[in-house]
Amino acid sequence: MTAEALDRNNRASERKWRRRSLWSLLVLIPLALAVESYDSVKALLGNNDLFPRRVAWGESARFGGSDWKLTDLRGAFGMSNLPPDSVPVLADFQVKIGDPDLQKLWLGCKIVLVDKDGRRWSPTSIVSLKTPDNVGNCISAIFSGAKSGDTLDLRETFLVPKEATKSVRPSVSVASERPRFLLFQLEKD
Amino acid sequence: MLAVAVKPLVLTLRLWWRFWPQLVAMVLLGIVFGDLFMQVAARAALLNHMAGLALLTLVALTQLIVTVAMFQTLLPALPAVRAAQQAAQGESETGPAGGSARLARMITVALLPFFAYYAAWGFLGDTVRQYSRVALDMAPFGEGAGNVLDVLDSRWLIVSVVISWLIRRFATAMQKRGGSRSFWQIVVVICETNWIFIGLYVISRWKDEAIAWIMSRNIFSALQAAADGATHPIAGAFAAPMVPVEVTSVDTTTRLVNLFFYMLLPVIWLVLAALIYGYDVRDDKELMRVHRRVERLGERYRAIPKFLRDFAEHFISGYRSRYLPIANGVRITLSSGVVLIVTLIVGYRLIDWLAAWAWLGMTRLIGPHELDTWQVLSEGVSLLFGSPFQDSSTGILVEPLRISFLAAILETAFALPKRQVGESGQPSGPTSPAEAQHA
Amino acid sequence: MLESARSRLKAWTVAGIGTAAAIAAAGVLGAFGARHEPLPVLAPASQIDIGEWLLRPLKAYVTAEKYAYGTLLKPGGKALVLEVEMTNRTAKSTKDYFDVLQAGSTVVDPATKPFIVLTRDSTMSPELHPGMPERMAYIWQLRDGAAVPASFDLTVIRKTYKPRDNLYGLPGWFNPTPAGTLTIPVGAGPAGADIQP
Amino acid sequence: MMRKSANIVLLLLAVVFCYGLQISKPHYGDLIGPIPARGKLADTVVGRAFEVHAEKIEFARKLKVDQFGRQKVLTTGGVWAVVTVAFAARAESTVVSVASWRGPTGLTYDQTERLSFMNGLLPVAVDPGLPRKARLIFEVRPDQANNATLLISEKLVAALDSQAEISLGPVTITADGLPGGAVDTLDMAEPL
Repeated sequence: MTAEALDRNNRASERKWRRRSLWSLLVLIPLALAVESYDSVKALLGNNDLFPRRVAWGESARFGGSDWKLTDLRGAFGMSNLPPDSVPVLADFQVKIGDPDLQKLWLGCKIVLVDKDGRRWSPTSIVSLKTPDNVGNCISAIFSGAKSGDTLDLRETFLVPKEATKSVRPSVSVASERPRFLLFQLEKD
Repeated sequence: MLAVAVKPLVLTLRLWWRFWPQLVAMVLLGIVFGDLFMQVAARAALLNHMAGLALLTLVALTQLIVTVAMFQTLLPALPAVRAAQQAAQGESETGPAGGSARLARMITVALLPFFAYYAAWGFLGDTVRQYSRVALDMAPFGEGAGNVLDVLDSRWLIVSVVISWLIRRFATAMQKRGGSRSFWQIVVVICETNWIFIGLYVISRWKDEAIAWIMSRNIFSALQAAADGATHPIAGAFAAPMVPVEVTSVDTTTRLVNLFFYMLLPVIWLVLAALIYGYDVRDDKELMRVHRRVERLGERYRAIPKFLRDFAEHFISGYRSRYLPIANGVRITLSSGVVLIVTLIVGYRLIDWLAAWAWLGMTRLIGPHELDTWQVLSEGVSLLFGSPFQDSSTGILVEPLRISFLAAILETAFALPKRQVGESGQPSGPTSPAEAQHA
Repeated sequence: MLESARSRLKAWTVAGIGTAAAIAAAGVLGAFGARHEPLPVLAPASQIDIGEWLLRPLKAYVTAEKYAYGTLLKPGGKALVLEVEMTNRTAKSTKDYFDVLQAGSTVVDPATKPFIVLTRDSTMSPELHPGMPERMAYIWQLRDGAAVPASFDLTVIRKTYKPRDNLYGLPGWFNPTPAGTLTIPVGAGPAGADIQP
Repeated sequence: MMRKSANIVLLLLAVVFCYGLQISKPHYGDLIGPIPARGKLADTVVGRAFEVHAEKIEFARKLKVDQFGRQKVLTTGGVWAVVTVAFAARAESTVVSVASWRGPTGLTYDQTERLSFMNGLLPVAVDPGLPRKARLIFEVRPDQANNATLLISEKLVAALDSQAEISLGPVTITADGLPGGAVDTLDMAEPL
């Protein structure tokens, strides 16, 4: 084999490898990204409420091993000592316990109000309205020791600007179901 | 003078343009396999710290194979380096081996010495840091279980070394018997890297202790006090503006030492590149030629009874193969002139600096997000510019450039006319790249 | 063949001896490293520079009151109070002072942590701010039935600043090591005068 | 000879240049640090999760506070700096919990922990559409009052999240070493 032929050979094989590498990038770049970000994507999906599941008014939905139903959503007008143009909003739920392992299934339980623009309100600590003794909230329910078949009444209180009261809808999420969450619809929807 | 500085830069870009798909693909392969092995090692460490450390060898090995392979890919475009390589090997091994087979051979041949050298310079520390972080993340509550490196202080390490020695023994026996040779060759390489990895890491820890002991002997304190006195005059009264102690507590000596190593690292990498190109790794002919006196020393050395030489070899060979390339590397670089060394140091550090700023720039471009979101985004940025921890960073935009730059510097050093004059003892050196390829 | 075996045996023997010597040398080095140098004895009436903090011991006394600087003490017990002027020398507010002073084990159970209080308004362990000296009280519960000592020993611990730690590369103060010891006289009570330099 | 000295000059230049690169290279802490949203006093600074608007700064030697129904006067080794701010959440309810005062030379003073019993201090929960006022209270050295920057973030580790950076502008220092306009006692019982 002459030196020239050898050189030509090398050139050809280099071009071949260059072409192969270029094609392989199409696979390797997504693969590397997937391998590297697997844990982070898992954490992102496990910590955030991304995909809503709409629940029509009056219906109940299986979520975190129990059946959730929105019973009431109303404003508590006429309170003093509040920031101007704000309204306390009460959300009442009735939950029929299915799987009683709430400490695992309801971990990270979060009830928020979502309006038409996607703004989210967490429960407030500014307003404290008196609630009946048998009504708890999401976190206290976890430690209530409720058994399968029990029905729990839950209430959360929010503080919402007046302009948003028309469009807010309650949503429920727990760590065991994320990134999916429940979005309850009202009677008028 | 300026041409010497510009030539490697132009060559870097040319190399990069010619080979970027291959280089990027290799970096990506390294990332994928390195990450998988790292996960395996960290998970194993949760069960047994020793097993984790042994599996960590695979991570280090992956990084090294990728580096070696990248350098080897560039070889066809480095005529002066190839000429030197072939001159060193003699005419015996110029067979027209196919691309992949040649690559495989080069890797196994170049890997061990390169690995030893890489480890000896403490680059494995980066791998160990990554490993500690991954294991710490995985450990349930960060207590005790997180400190996966406690095994380094344990005597069980010897067991690990013995086991890998036994496996290696078995593998060489199998290899001789003729069963699938390349497979056993890989087993041997893994066992040997395991030794080097564990052995050198332990030694480096001992060495650190020894150095800390020496440094604590007040040898430097007089010098340091003088230097500090010059830079920070005695603090004034309380009313004077306060200079935080973070600024004043890092003394001048430390700063100088840090700067020295900061500037030395590119040179080390150049030597590593030279090592990979097989430039007289275990051959001290070149070095012996440096000086008549050294040569006489070499002759006298050969006159020593064999068993004594065996013994000396036993202890020294490790150091010789470690320091000989340094000596040679320093010789190559020094003889190639200050301009080229400065180009190397500044260029290497500039790539590194630009990568860090590019990372920062990307964060500003993408803007603020919740931590969970940024966690995902940062993986993408890291893929481009390397890990934000800046240890053995392997971004697909940075690493190919770095390797091309080192290869270009080496090529320029070998192609310098000065060097060819220096070797006039041999049949005159290659005069044109084309000839060099055909030699 | 035999010749080579013999020379190999010799080489191994010598290598073995060499290894033993190396290990011995490393052991000696290690022993030197671990050798306890006597800690410097610091003067109580001085500014003590431990990197993060500048300390100036002011006074020490034993109290049997129910409260010392707003902290409730164990009923019936006594507490050793050490008042110190502390200056944060770093660039950031910090409360990294919990392990800075360690009282000798003759008077205080080393397992008990002191309460650390800002004397100005009895705030329990607040952050101290850069370049602003504050008077702090370290309050140790004395051992049950312990006599009031005439003086007590104190070990001062310092840390070293690292611009980048080994794991993540973040700045911080690491490696607590004893910087020195000092003996502080125990005064009559809270009204006693400060130690004068 | 010429060549040698030229080489030495080149090497020295390289050393200086490398030192510059070494100290100006951003490291992990900088890369994952907070992303600043800058503004001035009285601007509305818009971050990712919240908006903040610094209304005024007051300096005082002492603070008069109400602790569990009892009047208390708090002194300090430096000077009290009280910044009145208004927060508003953007898309989601959030809690703003960290504020610090960065002096002109980079010394950073966290919000004081001596008034934790008082209302209207951080952490403050804010809801979308419902702006809320708060006080940020610092103890600073008087020489750190001039041209200071206020740093406000939701969490202590604001990794790659926005951090409001409000430059507070020049403050004259009077002959007695206090910031101009400093009062002797500031009453915290006054409504926001």
